[in-house]
Amino acid sequence: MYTVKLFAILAEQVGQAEVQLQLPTPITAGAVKAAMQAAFPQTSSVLADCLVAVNQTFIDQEEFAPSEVTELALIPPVSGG
Amino acid sequence: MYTVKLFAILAEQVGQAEVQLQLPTPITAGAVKAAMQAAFPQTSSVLADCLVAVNQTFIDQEEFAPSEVTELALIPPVSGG
Amino acid sequence: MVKVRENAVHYVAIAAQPLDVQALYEKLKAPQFGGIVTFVGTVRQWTADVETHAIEYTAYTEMALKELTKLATTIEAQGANVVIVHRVGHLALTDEAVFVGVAAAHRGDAFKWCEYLINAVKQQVPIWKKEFDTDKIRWGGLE
Amino acid sequence: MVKVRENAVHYVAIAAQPLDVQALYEKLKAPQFGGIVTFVGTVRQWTADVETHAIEYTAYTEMALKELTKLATTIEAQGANVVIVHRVGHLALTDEAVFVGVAAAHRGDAFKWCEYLINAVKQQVPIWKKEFDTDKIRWGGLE
Repeated sequence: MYTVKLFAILAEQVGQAEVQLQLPTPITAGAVKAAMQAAFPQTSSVLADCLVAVNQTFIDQEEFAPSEVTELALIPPVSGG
Repeated sequence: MYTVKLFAILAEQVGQAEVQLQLPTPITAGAVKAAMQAAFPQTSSVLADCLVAVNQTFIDQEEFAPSEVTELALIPPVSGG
Repeated sequence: MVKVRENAVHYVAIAAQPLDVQALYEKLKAPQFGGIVTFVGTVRQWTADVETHAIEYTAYTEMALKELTKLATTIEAQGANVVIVHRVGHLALTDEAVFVGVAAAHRGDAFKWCEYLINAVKQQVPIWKKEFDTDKIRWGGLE
Repeated sequence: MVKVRENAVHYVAIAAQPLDVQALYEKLKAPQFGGIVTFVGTVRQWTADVETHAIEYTAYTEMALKELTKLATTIEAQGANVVIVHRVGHLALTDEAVFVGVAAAHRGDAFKWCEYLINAVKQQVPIWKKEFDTDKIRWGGLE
């Protein structure tokens, strides 16, 4: 099980600032979003627009071994400024 | 005789903040500069780059009757900011 | 709580307290820089016919600091001082949400870099706004 | 001595005392404006290999105020708050020579208008600088 941090609307939809998800190896952005969607289907429409961050860096198509991952987060569309 | 205000390097070259000049009618930018050059030839090179202001407004080719002129000034190249 | 990163770059922070615009401006000044451009984003009342009365900002603080540091480093490497601070928490009308300042030798660069930075902050730094409008609550970035 | 014109436009002035950046910034804030861009020009030490240690600014004050008012009015008519203040007198390194601030609904306009205004101030407002450089005295605009 991996801890995945949630923020903003995503955290509100789930009612938690982080969730535990089962993830396949290697870990990819697609795998994180798919696991989130399966566990919390109410986040589905927001998830479509989310990015994934591994170790506080946005990832795109990269693959990660479990040993490389110390922090996972789902990032809803940002709106600072 | 007309009072003409001087500023910056022009005032330093003459050692005065204003001068009295005899001007023809109508009053034009060219006439002010020509009269200044005749009276204070040491200002010649700076005068070439000066503008003339009538009543605190830059003038170009306009002509003014004496009754229209309440304030005359020679404006060296500006360098604020 | 103010989280700050001040090693490589001049000053970036995520701040829970009101921004001190004067103090942030002072950090930018230096004898080698003649032009200082700052952008401050404040909470605006009207967006078309939607009336806002408050905004709550949240951040993924550690990652936001990393992203701000990357942005500031890129510009400072070109010869500038950069200060970027973003508020989190509950903001009222006209409260400062973000301060982006660039000091450079020449003003053209300072304008260009400051505008680049605020655009980049809005596009890639994990900070979110929850807008309390008269008609309903809106999450920024979603509509 | 501070000469001020504050009727039609928000605030323009020729100031003999140091600029209070915080106070000038505060004049720009308003609920309808979400983006505030300010430019501050400070006395810079180096221009290529010329070292400056002080600048003396003088102005044709009444005409400078008229020109500043014209500039500010043009931009305020497009929907903005404008503040422009220029120092006169003897300035040391890093002292503020000019403050130009624009508050607008959207940041793109605020950046564009602020840069337009400082360029216009430098081109058409009767203010002069006498630069005290290490090698000699230079009058701005003449070399």
